[in-house]
Parts: sequence; structure tokens; C-alpha cells
Amino acid sequence: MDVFFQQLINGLSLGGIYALIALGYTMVYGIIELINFAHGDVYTLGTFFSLAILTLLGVDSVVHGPALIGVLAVTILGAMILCGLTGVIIERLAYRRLRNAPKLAPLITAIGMSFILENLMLYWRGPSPVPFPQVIPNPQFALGAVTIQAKQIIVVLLAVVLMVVLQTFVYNTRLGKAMRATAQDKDAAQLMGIDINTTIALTFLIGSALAGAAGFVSGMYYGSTWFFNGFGAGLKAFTAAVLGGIGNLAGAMLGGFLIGLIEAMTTQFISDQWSNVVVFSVLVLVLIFRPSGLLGESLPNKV
Amino acid sequence: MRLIAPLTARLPPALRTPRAGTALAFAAALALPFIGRNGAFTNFLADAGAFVLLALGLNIVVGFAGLLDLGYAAFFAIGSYSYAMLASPQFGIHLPFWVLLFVASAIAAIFGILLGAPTLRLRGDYLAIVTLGFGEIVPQTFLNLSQWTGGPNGIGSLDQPVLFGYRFGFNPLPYYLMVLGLIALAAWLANNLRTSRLGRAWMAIREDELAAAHMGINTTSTKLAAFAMGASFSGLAGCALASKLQLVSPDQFMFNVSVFVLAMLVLGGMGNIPGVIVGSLILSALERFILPQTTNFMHNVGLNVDLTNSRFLIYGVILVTMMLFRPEGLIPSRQRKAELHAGQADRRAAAAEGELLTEVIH
Amino acid sequence: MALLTMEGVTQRFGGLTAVDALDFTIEAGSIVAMIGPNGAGKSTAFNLITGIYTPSAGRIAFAGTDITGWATSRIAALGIARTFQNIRLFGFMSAIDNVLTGEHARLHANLVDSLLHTPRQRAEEGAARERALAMLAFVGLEDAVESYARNLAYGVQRRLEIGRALASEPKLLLLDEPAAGMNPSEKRDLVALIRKIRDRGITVFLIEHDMALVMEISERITVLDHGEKIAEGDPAQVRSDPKVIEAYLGSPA
Amino acid sequence: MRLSSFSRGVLAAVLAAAVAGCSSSGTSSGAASSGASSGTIKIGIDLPLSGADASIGIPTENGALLAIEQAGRNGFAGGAFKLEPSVLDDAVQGKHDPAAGAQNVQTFISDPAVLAMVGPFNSNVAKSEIPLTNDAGLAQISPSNTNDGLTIGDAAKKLRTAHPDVNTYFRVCTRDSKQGSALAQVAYQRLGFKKVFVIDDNETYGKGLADVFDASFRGLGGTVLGHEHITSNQVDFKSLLTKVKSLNPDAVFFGGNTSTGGGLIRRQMGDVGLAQTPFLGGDGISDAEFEKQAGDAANGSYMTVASPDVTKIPAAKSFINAYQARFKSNVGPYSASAYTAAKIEIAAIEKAIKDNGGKMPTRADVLKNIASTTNFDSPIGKVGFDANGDTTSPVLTLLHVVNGKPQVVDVIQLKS
Repeated sequence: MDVFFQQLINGLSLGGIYALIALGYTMVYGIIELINFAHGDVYTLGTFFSLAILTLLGVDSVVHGPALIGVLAVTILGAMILCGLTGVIIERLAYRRLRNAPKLAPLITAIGMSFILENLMLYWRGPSPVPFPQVIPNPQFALGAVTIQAKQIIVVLLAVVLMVVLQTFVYNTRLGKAMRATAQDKDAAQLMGIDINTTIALTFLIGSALAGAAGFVSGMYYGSTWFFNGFGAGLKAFTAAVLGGIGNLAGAMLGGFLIGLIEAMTTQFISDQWSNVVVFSVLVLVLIFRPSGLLGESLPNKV
Repeated sequence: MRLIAPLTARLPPALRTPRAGTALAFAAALALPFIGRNGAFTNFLADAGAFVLLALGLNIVVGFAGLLDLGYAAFFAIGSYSYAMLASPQFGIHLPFWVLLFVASAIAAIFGILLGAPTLRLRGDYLAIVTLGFGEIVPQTFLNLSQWTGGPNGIGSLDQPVLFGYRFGFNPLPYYLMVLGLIALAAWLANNLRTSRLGRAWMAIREDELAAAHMGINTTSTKLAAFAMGASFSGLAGCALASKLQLVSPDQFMFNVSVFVLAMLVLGGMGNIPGVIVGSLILSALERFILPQTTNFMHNVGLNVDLTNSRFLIYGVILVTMMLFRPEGLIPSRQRKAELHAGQADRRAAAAEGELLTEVIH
Repeated sequence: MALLTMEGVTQRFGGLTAVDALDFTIEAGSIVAMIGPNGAGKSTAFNLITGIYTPSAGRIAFAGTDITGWATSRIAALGIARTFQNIRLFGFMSAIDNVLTGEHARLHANLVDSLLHTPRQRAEEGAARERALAMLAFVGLEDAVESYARNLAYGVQRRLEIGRALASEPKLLLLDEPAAGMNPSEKRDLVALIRKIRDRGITVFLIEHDMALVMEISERITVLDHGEKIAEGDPAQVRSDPKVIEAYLGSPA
Repeated sequence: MRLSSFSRGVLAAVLAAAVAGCSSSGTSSGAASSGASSGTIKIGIDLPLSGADASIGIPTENGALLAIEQAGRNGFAGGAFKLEPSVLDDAVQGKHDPAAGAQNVQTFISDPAVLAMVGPFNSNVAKSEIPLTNDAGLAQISPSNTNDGLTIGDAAKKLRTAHPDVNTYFRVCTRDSKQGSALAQVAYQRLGFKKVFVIDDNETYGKGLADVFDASFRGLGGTVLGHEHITSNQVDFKSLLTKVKSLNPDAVFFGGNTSTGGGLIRRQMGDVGLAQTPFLGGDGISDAEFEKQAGDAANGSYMTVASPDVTKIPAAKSFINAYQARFKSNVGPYSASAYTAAKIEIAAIEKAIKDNGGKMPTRADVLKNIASTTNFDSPIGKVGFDANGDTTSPVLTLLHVVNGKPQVVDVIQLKS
């Protein structure tokens, strides 16, 4: 039973990362109905950006005390800003021109962007996993026979906090309302004086910034990353978004944690080699039996 | 193809019809390995031909019916493994190649139906992600079920095709001629489909699924037919390539293969059969000759640049730039060209038009 | 004989009742209209008949068959064709391909025929093409056979859409605001065309805002307001019905 | 009248293919045909040269290139023939790929100037290549393949489809059953581990090695607590390692390469509290990349190399010096093996030319000479081949990572 709780912790930590990525997928899909395949790669970029910032700061080992807070703030915010800008640039260069083109065009473009980002990272940091320095002191807490690391608490906390902030933003600010209005009906939103282009750019900015945060967290949690990391993580995060109900922020979070748990439990109780198969089977089954996801309302068929 | 136009304009009119063009191309393709007199080149042509078959199959799904299938390599895998299991020492079963061509296609088509039947009701972009997931599951499953599939080793020593007592062996020429025959067959079938009741139904669904349903088109089963046809073509390709390479293994069928084939379509022109063939040949040549040769050249002049390492960057750039600047591909079909450009040209005006969907409710 | 019957058909969207317990019958061979203010539920009624929506309650029967909950394509194959308020042609297919697509349900080529272009398929396709050309002539598009639908003038697109619907050889043709955006001379042609259609034995059911056109052409008119049927009868009866006047002009202050 | 877009398209296709054809037919110009007394002779080199595998593939390639260059300088075959390498990469998107390997070998086979080849690096690639070289009678020597099924048993017989009684495949390193069973002995007897958990990367080499280790370890009386296969591109091993930890193993055995997960698994062992548990692997994790990826956690890992410790053999001194002078970098773990493989082939070709009266020999002549290699002096010791193509002097070097650097613990001479 101890190992079950230990895997629960593992699953939640992994799920926290998926959840942060899933938020970006769900926001972008909610507003322009595009599966942004490049999103997973923006997440990997987040880890590399964090690494670059840490290198600039000259940090390559554990930092203590107030300096830690400074280092963390600069690194996370820096990664978020850089990723956010990357997302905005991708939207501006590639997706905006195709907003009214047939559905296939932006989807194929997104796949192309994903390949481009992956290979640019391949050039930048090489093909092998790149070590990520241990910046945070990592005390471990024992709950009975179960060990929880500080890193794991940070992953889960950060995911939940960012989700709550995002939820508050979307439901309680003018810009957030503009986003929701645009998501529901672009024409009506435009008639009401909402600048569609700015709103969509904002969505990409926020979604990609969250991926940047996830990128930092992942580097910290695993101690390494590599250029291809985002492919698998992105696919699972999208699965999480669909599982939770696409377009639904809380759903993305729930889906992320669930996928993390499914993966950990499959490894524990079935076998590691089947975990991907199980996760993607869940995706296929959810889409077949409950396409609106766990928390998504089934929208009246737009005909 | 502005480059080609001045050349072709000098041909006598009788040779400027589609039928003559096809015959000419086929004759030239038959002659190619004999002009080169180079085994490596014939070998390349045979491999590239298998990818032409794949591209023709995916074209039915993506080009004709407008369904984005990102797990196409999975059907290729199913076709290849079907051949491998039924024509190798693996289980001691040795069915003839020519029978297995149809069996493998049928098995791939059945899997196409099994995956498509529940998912084709979904909106198009969900289909993309389901097929992507399927594309991940299939090779992993072949890898995991090692007692039947040889796991990571795959299945080797596959039977070679025998035609009228002639064993194909390891000479690429008979494989090339066979693949050429299969391409001719596949192109003929695809063109027949395009100009038939079914082909019109696919295009109607691609244009406006709701209106198509009002024509009495059962959209789910029609899409399913596209999925099954596409899958069955990949079964042909799977048999051809597996028998030539003498081997199937899980890592031949990963996501990058699906994207490679998709890039062929996008480059050549979705929906247009000659375009797809050209796109496929260009990318195969890029992968096998142009990039390695350029890299060799760079090394010889002292530049340490490895372009073969960049092929996926190049595919990504092809996908993005083609979609942005020439979405109809190098050799477009008339219809697709108009369609894709309209999407861009009047993107402002189309804001109202694009949402036709919602308005029908009122 | 009643061609189409709706009994107590209700459609709710969340809290909104778009169509409320609608009872309604169309006699074979007639021209029937449904009118009512914007948002009265007319298009919803059409969408219920063609199977876009499954009614929350009630029953729809066509030519003696209960079609409640049937898929759109099945209903279309049974003999109900329609046009759309916002024209929904296959814009990037030629006019004749649009009409040929309309014939879909009347053709029998299966997958094997389509793959191999069997003699049977070629014969059928040849005949279908002949019929399609005749249909294009019938709706006055003989000069635009190979044009992309989207490149045609608005009024011509309307006629092509009607031609496409007729190609399925329907028993019942639903026209959703066929005169919208037409000039007076186009409207005159439309009236003539609708009569010609009826003369081929096809029952016509239209939604239209142009009262003059409705009154001129319809044999029976149903009036909908807030999802409920408030009046029914021939043009003269409807015109003088106080409830109709109130619905259209607002209640007298 | 303009050409229809259809026939323009078809013509374009033909032209594109023709252009590709011309560019390729240029590559084999100047090839000597059989019986000629001058011209170019090529040695094919098929290795993974890009992506994650490049870090081990390129030093291996360099070893073979060095041998060919030296032969050229020393007047290869009396100067009548020019000796050239023909190098092809079997990695696709950074990973070795059996299909790419098969295509490369078909390219070699169809070029008559190629008389022998060095490669491949990976066992699963070899599985796809052996049937092809067997049919064509083209000799190949792998510097690094260790999978048993390539040379012995039914599996190897199945690979020799065209000519079951002819062997074209040789290797200069020790095969897995020897490596795996030696590792099991080292683990059980020398290091005293009684309970281990086995993980492999589900590839030909890794799974093969792990299976042999698993069986041998049980055979010695040890307990295998579990045997799991990871998936390609996997980055999260914490759940798997948590499962491992709950079983309390004395050590974790990994069958696979650094690039397929070895480095990351070792690194994440620290996170789940397995930092003090020794990690044990084969030659797949004996590269500098392993220490880099595993970081501090690399300490305490054991690994073997399926060849002698090159830096300790006096005969290897000159090789290492030449290598460092030529490539300005350090020797990789398989550089000397590839160098040896190429040297054996060059010697066999030269002998065949001489036996043929100075004329271009056939592939069969070269193959015959390679198969009869015995006591060949090389930086990895005296090399010879048995009837299966395996080396007659199998040797393993056991390494232990201390302070981030692998230290030689022992060189183990195995029974051949």
C-alpha cells in the first residue's frame, strides 16, 4: 500500500507538469479551435530558456536563502516571458494568416512549426539530454513509509496556483472576458469592440507562458531535458485537455493529474512498456464515449 | 510548374492530353533504371516507389476526403507486419506474395474501419489527435508483443516474391518494376475513385459536411470508406517494402514516417494524383541523394555542416511555407487551388461567411 | 394524403423552447409556406424535419414512415431535399458536380464500381450526367455547367441550390427563404420556377419573409410565433387573422 | 493550347526522377570492374553518424577512416588501386534505424567497387543487413555488435537466407551471452549482489543483453526481482524506479545504451532514494555521455566494454597517437575496434589482389581471406574469427565509475 501512495505522489507530480501544458492547449483550442502541435515544443523551450537564464546568472548548484527566491523569480518569469513571446510570434507568423483557411491548413502548419522548433533546439543544445542544475534545496518529508520531496510539492503547488490565477483572470478581468467572448463568437465579439487579433495573441502569450513555467518545473524535477521532450509530453498533455473537457481550465488541470496518475499506476501495476499504450487508449476511449470530456459541457451541436 | 511549361508547349498536341502524359510518364519510368544502369539508383527508385504508394493512399484520406490522418504509418505497419507474419519463418507460414498483397491490404483496411468507425463521427481536428495516438500505440504494441512480433528485432528473413518461377532475390530491379506496376494500379484506382459517386461524396464532405448529409450522403460510412481505402493502399506499400527490405521492425513506423508522407502531399499538391507522385519523389530524392550529397560536398570544401541531420527541419519548413504561401502544392488540382487561396484572399470578408454553420439554426 | 406530419414536436435548447408542441401536416402536391417573425422557430422546424435536430418530444412522419430521430442522410434519401437560408453549395465544385452530388442517393455505384469504373458504373454515370445537364437547363444554368459554384452570381447560386436539391428526386422540397436578396425580376422567375417544380409533382414547403410572394404562391400558410403555431389556413384566412396581425405589428398599445 | 495540369505534373515527376538519377549515377564513376588492374576500390562504412548516436558513431567511423587513410599513404596494393571509404549514416532523426541500415547496405551492394564493409554499430541494424550481405557475398565486420543471434543458433541461421552455408558477417567484439553471463558472474560472485532488478530498453542489443544477464543471474542462484522494458523517448522513470525501490534490490541492471535511457535512469535513481544502489550495465553505457547525463549519480555504476582496455595495451599506443593527431579528439570506446575491422578488410583485399595477379578481385575472394583471419595483430590484441564469425579471443573490461570517471577494475579473459 505504501508503494501505492508513493506512486500517487509520482503521478501527481508528473500530472502537475501535464496540467500546466494542458492549460495552454485548452486555451488555444477554446479560442481558435486549433490543436497547437507546437505547444509541447514551447514547453521544452521553456526548460532550455530556464537553463540559459541560470547559466547567465552563473547558478549551477543549490542556492539558499533570499537569493533562492530571486533566482527562482528571475528564471521562472524569464522563461515564461520568452516562451510567451515565442507563442505570440508563432501565432503572428504562421497561424494568423490561416485563421479562415480550411481547417487542414493551420493543423498542418502547426505540425510543421513543431518540427521546426524541435530541430532548432537540436541545433541549439544537441541531440542528447542536457543536464539541468539542481537549484532548489530538496529536503524530503516522510509520511510513514512514503517520501515526499520538496520538488514534488513545488510542482503540484505551482500548477494549482497558476491555474487559479488563470481562472481568476479569465473570469474577472476585462481582458479575460474579451477572451471568453472571442471564444464563443468571434463576430459578435468584434461587433462589441473587442480586438480579436490582440485577444488571440494574448491567449497565445498566456498559454505559452504557462508552458514556459512547466518547462522550468520539468527541468527542476527531472534534472535534464532534451530537444524531443515536448513531443511525448505535448501529446499526453493534449490528451489531458481532452479528458478534462477541452476549453475548460479546471478540466485541463484535472485531466493532467489523471493522466499522470494513470501513467504511474500503469507502470506500477501493469508494466512500464504499456504506459503509453494505456494513456493513448484512454484518449481514444474518451473521444469515443465522452467527446466533451469529464468537465466539458456538451455544447449544442453547432450544426 | 513554370519550368516545365516551355518544354511541354513544344510537344505535338496529341501528346498533350492527360492520357498521353500518363503513358509518356509511365514509359519514362520504365526506362529509368536502364538509363542509369546503376544498381543504387534502381534501389532508390524501388524504395521511393513504396513511398509513392503510401502518398497515394494518404491522398485519398487527406486530399480527397479532407480528413487529417496523423497515424498513417500505423496502417503501413499493420500491412508490413501482416506480410511478415504470413510469409516468414516466424510462424512457418509461407503464403505467396501475390496473395498477401491483397490479404495485407484487407487487414490494413479492416483496422482502418475499426479505428474509423467510432472516431469518424468526431470533428475533424479530434480525428487528427486520435490517429496520432493510434500511430503511437501500434508500433509500441508490435514492440511489446515480442513473442509474436520479435519485439525490437522485428521479423526478418521474409519471403521474396516469386513470379512465374522467377525469384526476386536481392536485385532491386524486379522490385522496382513491381512497385511501378502497383503505383500504376493505385493511381488508376485513385483516379477512378476521384471521378465517381464516392469521390464526389468525399469532396462534398470536405467542402461542407452538413450540406453533404442533406444530399443523402451517409457521412460516417463515406469517410470510413476513405479511411479504409487509404489504409489498404498502405498495405500494398507495406508488402512491397517489407519483401524488399526482408525485414519489418517497430521503429520503421514511427510518427516521423506519417509526417514524411504528409509532407509529400503538401509539397506536391493535396488531392492531385500527379502532384502527390512528384512531391513524393522530390522528398525521397531529397532524403537519399540531395541532402547526403550536399553534405559530402560541404565536407569536401571544409564546411562541417550536416544537412542529413536537418531533414526534419526541412520537412517542417516545407509544411509551414507551403501552407502559408502555396497551400495548393507545386502541382495543384484546380479545385484545391481555388479553395485554399480563397481561404486566404478574402479572409476579412470571410469572417461572416466562415460562420455559416451557426446561422442555419435561426 | 398527408405527405408530412408533425405531432406535438418540441425542441428545447437548454432553457429555451424553440419549437413548442407543433402539430402540422402537409398534403402531397401542394405549395405550403411557413411564416413568422425572426426567431419564431421556422428554421428550427426545418432542421427538425431534415434530422439536424432530434426533437425533444413529439413525432415526425414522412410518407407514412416515422422518421423521428433518423439521420439527415437517411431522411434525404427517403425523399426530403432542402435549400439553406445562407446558400450552402459546394463552392469549389463545378455546377454540374454539385447537381451530380445531389443525385447521390439515386445512384447505386458501390465501392467496387467506383474503384474499377465497371460498365454498370459507366452507364449509370453517363445517364446521371445527362440528367444533371437537363436539371441545369431546368433551373436555367445551361451556360454555367463547368463554373465553380462560388463564382456564380447570387441569384444563380440560389437556382443552382434548388437544382441540386431537385436532383435527388425528392417528394418534398424545403426552401429556406429562397427569395432573400433577390430583385423583383429574379423573384418573378423564382415564382415561376416553384410552380414548375410543383407541376413535376413535388410538394414544396417554404419559409419566406416576402409576404407578397408567399401570398401569391402558397396554398396553405402556417404562422409561427415564439415556437408556437398561432394560425393556419389559406392566404386570405391568414391575412385576416388578428393573432397574425398582432404578431407582425405588435399588440396595439 | 496549354498542357493539362495533369500531364504537366506527370512530366515534372519524370524530370525530377531523371535529375535524381543523373546525380546518383555520377557517384560510381571510375569504379574498377572485376578483372581490371587499376581503378578505385571502396570499403563501405555504415554507422549511426547523426543525432544522439553520433557521439559514439563518429569516433567509431574515425577509427575505420584512419585505417583506410593509412593504407592509402602506405601504398595500398602497390599503388595500382585507389582505396576509398564510402560512408553512409544509418541514423534517422538521431537514432540508428534498421531500415536505413538495410537501404545503405543495398547501396553498397549495388556499387561494384565496394568489396567489404565496416558496420553496423547496432545489433538491430545488423539483423536487417546480414540477409543482404549474405545474398550478395559482401563481407562485413562489425566493431560493436554483441547480440548472440547474429552469429549463433537458429536466429543466425534465419539471417543467412540466401546461402545458409556461407557466412559474411564477422565481429571483433565479444557477444552478449559471454558479456551478459560474465556480467552476471561479476555481479553475483565478485560484487556479491543477490537480488537485482533488470531494466532494458526494448531494443535488440539491450533486450538481448538483459535477457542473457537475467537467465545467467538466476542460473547462478541469484534472484531477479523484476524485468521491465522501457519505451523509446521516455523521460520519466520515477514511477518505474519507485516500483524498483519498493522491491529493495542490491543492484539495478540495465541492458541498453546511454542514448536509450541509461543515463537518465541512473540520474533519476537518486530522486527516488536509490542513489546508493549500484547500477550495472554493458558496453552500451560505457561512453562519456553516460557520466554527463547521469551527473553525480553516475558514481557507483559498473559497466563492461566488450574489448580490451585499449589505453592499457602497448600495441595500441601508436594507434591512439595517430588517432589523436588526425582527429584532434579522444579515442572512443569502439574506435580501435573499427580500426581493426577496417585493417582486416584492407589486408584481405590486398591479399586477394595479389592472389589474383594484381587484378581487381571478387567479393568472394575478399570474403574467403577475411574468414581465415587468425592472430591478426591489432590495437585490441590478436584477433581471429571462428566459423560463426565471432572473435576467437573474447575479452571484457570491467569499469567502475569513481568521481565521475570510469576506472578499470579488471580485464576478464573469457573462454572462446
